[in-house]
Amino acid sequence: MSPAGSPDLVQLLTPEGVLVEHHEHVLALTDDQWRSRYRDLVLVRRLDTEATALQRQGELGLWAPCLGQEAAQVGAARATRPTDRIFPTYREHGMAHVRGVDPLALLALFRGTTLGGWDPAEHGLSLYTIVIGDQTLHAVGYAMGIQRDGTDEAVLVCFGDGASSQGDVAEAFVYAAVNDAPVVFFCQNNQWAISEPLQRQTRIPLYQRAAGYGFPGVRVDGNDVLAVEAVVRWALERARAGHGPTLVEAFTYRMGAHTTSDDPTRYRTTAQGEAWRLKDPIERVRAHIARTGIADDAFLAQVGAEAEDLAVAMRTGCRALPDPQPAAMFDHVYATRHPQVEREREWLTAYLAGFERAGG
Amino acid sequence: MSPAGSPDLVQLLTPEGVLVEHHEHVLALTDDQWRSRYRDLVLVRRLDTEATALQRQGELGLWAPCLGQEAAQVGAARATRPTDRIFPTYREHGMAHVRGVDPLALLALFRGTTLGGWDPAEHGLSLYTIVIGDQTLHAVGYAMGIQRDGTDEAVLVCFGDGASSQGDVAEAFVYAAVNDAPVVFFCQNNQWAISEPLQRQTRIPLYQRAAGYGFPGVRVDGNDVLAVEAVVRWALERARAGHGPTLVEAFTYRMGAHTTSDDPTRYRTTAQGEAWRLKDPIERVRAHIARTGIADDAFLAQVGAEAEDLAVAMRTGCRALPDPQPAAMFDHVYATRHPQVEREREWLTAYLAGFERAGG
Amino acid sequence: MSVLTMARALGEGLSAAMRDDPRVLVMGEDVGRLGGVFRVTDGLLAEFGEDRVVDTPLAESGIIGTAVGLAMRGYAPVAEIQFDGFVFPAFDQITTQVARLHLRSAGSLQMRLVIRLPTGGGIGAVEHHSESPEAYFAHTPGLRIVTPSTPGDAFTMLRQAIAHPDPVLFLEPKRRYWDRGEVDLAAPPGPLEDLFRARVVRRGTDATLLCWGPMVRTCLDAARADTERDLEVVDARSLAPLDLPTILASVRRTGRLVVVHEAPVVGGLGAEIAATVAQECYYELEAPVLRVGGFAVPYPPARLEELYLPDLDRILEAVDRAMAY
Amino acid sequence: MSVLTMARALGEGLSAAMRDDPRVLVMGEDVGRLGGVFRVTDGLLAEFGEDRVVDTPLAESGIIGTAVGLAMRGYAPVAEIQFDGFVFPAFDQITTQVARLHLRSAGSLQMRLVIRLPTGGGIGAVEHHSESPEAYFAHTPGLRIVTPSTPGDAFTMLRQAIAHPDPVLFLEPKRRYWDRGEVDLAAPPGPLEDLFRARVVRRGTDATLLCWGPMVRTCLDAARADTERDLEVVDARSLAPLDLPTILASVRRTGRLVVVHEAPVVGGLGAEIAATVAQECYYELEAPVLRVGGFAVPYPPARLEELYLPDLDRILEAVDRAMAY
Ligand SMILES: Cc1ncc(C[n+]2csc(CCOP(=O)(O)OP(=O)(O)O)c2C)c(N)n1
Ligand SMILES: Cc1ncc(C[n+]2csc(CCOP(=O)(O)OP(=O)(O)O)c2C)c(N)n1
Ligand SMILES: [Mg+2]
Ligand SMILES: [Mg+2]
Repeated sequence: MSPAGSPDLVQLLTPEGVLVEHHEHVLALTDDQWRSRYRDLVLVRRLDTEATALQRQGELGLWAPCLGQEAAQVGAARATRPTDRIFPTYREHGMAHVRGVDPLALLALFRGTTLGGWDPAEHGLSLYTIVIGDQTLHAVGYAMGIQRDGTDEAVLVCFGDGASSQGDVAEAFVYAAVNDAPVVFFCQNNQWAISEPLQRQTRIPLYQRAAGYGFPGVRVDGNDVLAVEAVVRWALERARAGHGPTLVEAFTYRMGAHTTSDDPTRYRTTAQGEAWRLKDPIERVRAHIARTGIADDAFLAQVGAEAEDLAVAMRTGCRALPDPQPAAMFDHVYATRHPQVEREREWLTAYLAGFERAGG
Repeated sequence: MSPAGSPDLVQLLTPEGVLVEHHEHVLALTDDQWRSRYRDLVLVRRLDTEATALQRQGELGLWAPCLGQEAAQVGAARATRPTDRIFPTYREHGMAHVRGVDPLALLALFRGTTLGGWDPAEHGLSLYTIVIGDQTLHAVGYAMGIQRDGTDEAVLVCFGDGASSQGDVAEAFVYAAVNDAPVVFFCQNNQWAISEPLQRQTRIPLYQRAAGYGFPGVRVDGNDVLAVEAVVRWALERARAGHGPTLVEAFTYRMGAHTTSDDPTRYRTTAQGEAWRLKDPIERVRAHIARTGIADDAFLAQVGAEAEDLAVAMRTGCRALPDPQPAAMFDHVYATRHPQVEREREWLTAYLAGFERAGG
Repeated sequence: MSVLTMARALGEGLSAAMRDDPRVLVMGEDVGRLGGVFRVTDGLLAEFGEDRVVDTPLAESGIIGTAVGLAMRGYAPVAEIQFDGFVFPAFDQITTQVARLHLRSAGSLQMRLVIRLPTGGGIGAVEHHSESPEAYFAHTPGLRIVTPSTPGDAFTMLRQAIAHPDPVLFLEPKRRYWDRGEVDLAAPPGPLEDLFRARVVRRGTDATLLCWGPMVRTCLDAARADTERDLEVVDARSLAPLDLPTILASVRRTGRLVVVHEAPVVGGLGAEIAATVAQECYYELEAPVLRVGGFAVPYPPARLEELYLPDLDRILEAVDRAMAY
Repeated sequence: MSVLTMARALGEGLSAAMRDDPRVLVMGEDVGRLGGVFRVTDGLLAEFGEDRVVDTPLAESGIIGTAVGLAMRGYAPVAEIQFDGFVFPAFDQITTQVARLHLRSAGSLQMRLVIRLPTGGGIGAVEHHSESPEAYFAHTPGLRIVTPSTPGDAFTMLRQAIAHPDPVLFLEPKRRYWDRGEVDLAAPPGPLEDLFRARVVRRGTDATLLCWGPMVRTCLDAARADTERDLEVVDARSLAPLDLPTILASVRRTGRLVVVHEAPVVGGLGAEIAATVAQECYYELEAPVLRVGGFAVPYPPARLEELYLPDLDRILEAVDRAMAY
């Protein structure tokens, strides 16, 4: 697989924080935008490490860290318009942040107090989808709806390198291609599907998969927030212009464990992680904005403080998350009355009341 | 879609029966082989038209004609070694012929007296598979078995243009590619999936799908038995040599209805069929072997007579096909004793005996 | 009143629903140009155009998965799976997504989606074209499942299913597609709750035959053929939820129940009905609930299907047994 | 005798089977290098190498579909699906191919294939990691389904399942993976018919609790906790086929049956058992067969799972009801 820096990889900001030109993809951010991206990245990382810590403390059942993938997620989400719909996997905390989802909603999901957590329409962000690949078809269907509505919205759908092997993802490619659906397939190739390296899923770079379906595929440095934003923006514009789907492969690395249940020392070397640490998505932005004077120490400190506040709010909020009411499991299974659900709800309510009477 | 004659199509024998050269694919047949291919094609067509007639006469529940696809099927099957395993769809009567399956076994399947009809190991031909795409994964798994056995066998698996959209087929590509499995994916693109034209399944020529998975794809004139045999032979040798899968797209046309239940006048013009009739797979071979003196009139007449004998045998044999015994539905559901099956078998036997007693 | 085949009644139901509501789309393999392999969607493409009548790629998970996305966007897709035996590639999308997105989103995502599935045997077909997979779906919370037995019900129930905010699996008894019956094309769809009501289609006193879809006609024939017993026939119509009040009331009247379906008896929906009735009517039942259905083997080759499927004799044999208690 | 966790006992069962028979392969996501997310396959890659311990691409239909091809070639693949909720993408391959190829080929194709599936809840997981889909498969003729409840059974039953010529769905009660128990690693697998025998794990006289997998321990605990009634507990072990002789004999002894499983009661395997027992023990039953199981809603978020899953109280409440007849 081609390493970062190779010719088929779009990079606009080097790991050292130096802007470089690309013959095709260009994006100039304003100073405000640079500061905003930096802030996004720092907050997302803090959110993620705090959630990992909360899991360690027993407050969450599980957490799927996005450590190392912040630039891919922030860049792609910032490339969208608020009216564009994003379909995440289960690891796009960076996108949830950009789309204004309360971190507590993410915590609630991984704590096990909800199966969802937010209103997709309110945030333009679908719910996390755990069955690998399923959301890619939803995204294409949603995009087909956009076509019928005749608006200029577009769809961004996330999946992983492992997910690229799922039949549903291939079917999503087919449906998107033949319908010219306004959708961007955003693959975060973080090199691993739990313990399986990319080589278990493909012989060739993943972005080339798109060629088999007749639409463009681009590999972008997934640790380069600028390049990701540039390429995804371009792909979204193609979609809006009626040219149909694009595959964007964000070449990145899962710096953490697959989830907090995972032990990566069983299957990968620390050397690989060390190499990737040098390509950290936040460091290069910090270097760039510090060196160019876009940000001063006060700004950096202020973002740091904001991140700490976020962490505190998460800690407090998480511990205070209420368990759902017992009967809540019967809510919303159907949109309308359902006798079986009512019978069981009544039974459980009466049954639990029996204990209270017995106990009280 | 590129028409026959375009540069990305491998053709070795023109519709006019003229041999042409290809820069990459070469195959010289002996005179015996030419006569054998001609005989195959004629017998397969006769088999197919006779089965269609038998369905019209009410002897079969259904028939899926291979009319127009004889060269694709005969060429591909003749490219295999007897030890190679072929995985068909439900339309590869030409391959069944080459592999020595009794036509009555095919009739039995479509008459509804069996769910299978032959022993896959005996003929090196898997059973017909009706759920679109499923067999592609079986083929890859079988090829993985060959790898483990360390033999030089290879696998040929058939699917259609419509099937190319199925998730299972994409997964088969993935599994074959990452395992370098010795398998040739043989897609008969007959331009239609029942009523849906190729454009409902793909934006680009189907052979290009392979590029997305990192293995070669070749489009061959599916009505040219020589070119098909040449390309499939080459692909099988690649497989044997450890280079893994190849996709061969046989560009052809379903001259008949999808099945005898179908009415193609509802969805396609006769003009398209007329154009393809000029590319008939048998005519060009007849022209070639007649003009070059490989075959004389006596040979052609003898093959014609053999075809008529086959038709007669099919007619007689079909009508004589016995209905299965009632209790046969319980046979082979499991390889070993199963109490539920035994209970129901006993019940049905006793129940039916009751009628006999009552009636007799 | 018009006299229509069930296939035509379904087609009329679809076009009525599409006329009533521009969000309704029809999608599936061969539903457009061809009008469906059973011609149910015949004429829809001409009337509503390609945006609303979609010939999809040949991929069932894709049909259902994109239908989910369209539903998320506020459309009301009616997705056809061509035959019962081809619903399984879409099983994941149906069970983990269609059935759960309303719940997962705490009601913020609408999953107004109908899956039309021709089911059942008796048409002399090859493998995978004669199956009755209702029990799989009835064990999948979040879905509703209905099935008509007459052209009139087909027309009305399909419109109600399309109008319903929950995902509905709509099973079409394919061997009854050519049955004719009266259809009131001018009637409004009526209250949606009616979709989930069973119907006593024949009154009787000695035993109840509970059935649905293709078996309703068979059970009615059996009841009429039985000159010794007075059999009640109940058309379940809704398989999830079951209309227990109607079913239990019938059993309480007759004291005996025979459930008839085409799917294998073992693990079939008849088991759920028998288990529930045995509990609810413990004191009223005069015989155990008996089940008549397919054997616990894969659907046999066509030449054996008449023996596999419940028929008059098999049904009445079970009634004999029930009466013998 | 060694004392092992169930997870380890399963691992030992796998390596014993692989040592016994070079045709046995293990395949699935993360089964190699990682040793499986539950470490069941830990050590196998080192011992048997990459040809026999295959880390597959992330595609379940592909896992089962290629396993079918390997079985056709004479191998005996043991395919792992990582979690219950991810078996559905493979549903088509399992129901239309695995379950039928022996039949379709009139016995000429061997379908010696085991599908290992960790099932059930109680581990505080996110969605799709706590399901009990056994009823879907029990309604699919051609499959055999077994599930152990102890490390000892896990070791033996897995070896028997692998040795068996039919395809076997092997359900592993994941919340019991860490339970310890005695395992005789030196014992031969024993007769394959034993795989399909239920076992009376506690004798009792007042009522029978029938359960399997994760619920066996729960039922035993309930029986022990019940100081008023003398409860018999039967571990079904085989869900397809059911060991009816053992089950019916128990019910005939006690006169009362409560079936306990984690899957939703509606349409669950308990329905089949209740329907059959109600018919077979019509004169012996002193109360209707009662069922305790999950509610007819998708598995709830982890913080509600204790309420969703049957526990001692829910089981004994059902016993109360059964005794009240
Ligand atoms: C259909 C399905 N199979 C298996 C799993 C279990 N699983 C969860 S994440 C994962 C690996 C995913 O890898 P990738 O797509 O690369 O995404 P990443 O986790 O690296 O972000 C697996 C196998 C699942 N969630 N869904
Ligand atoms: C999974 C599945 N879906 C639908 C069908 C119904 N069906 C049978 S053949 C067919 C079209 C197949 O087209 P193609 O793959 O091009 O093969 P061809 O029939 O043209 O040889 C369809 C939709 C099926 N058999 N299996
Ligand atoms: Mg990954
Ligand atoms: Mg075709």
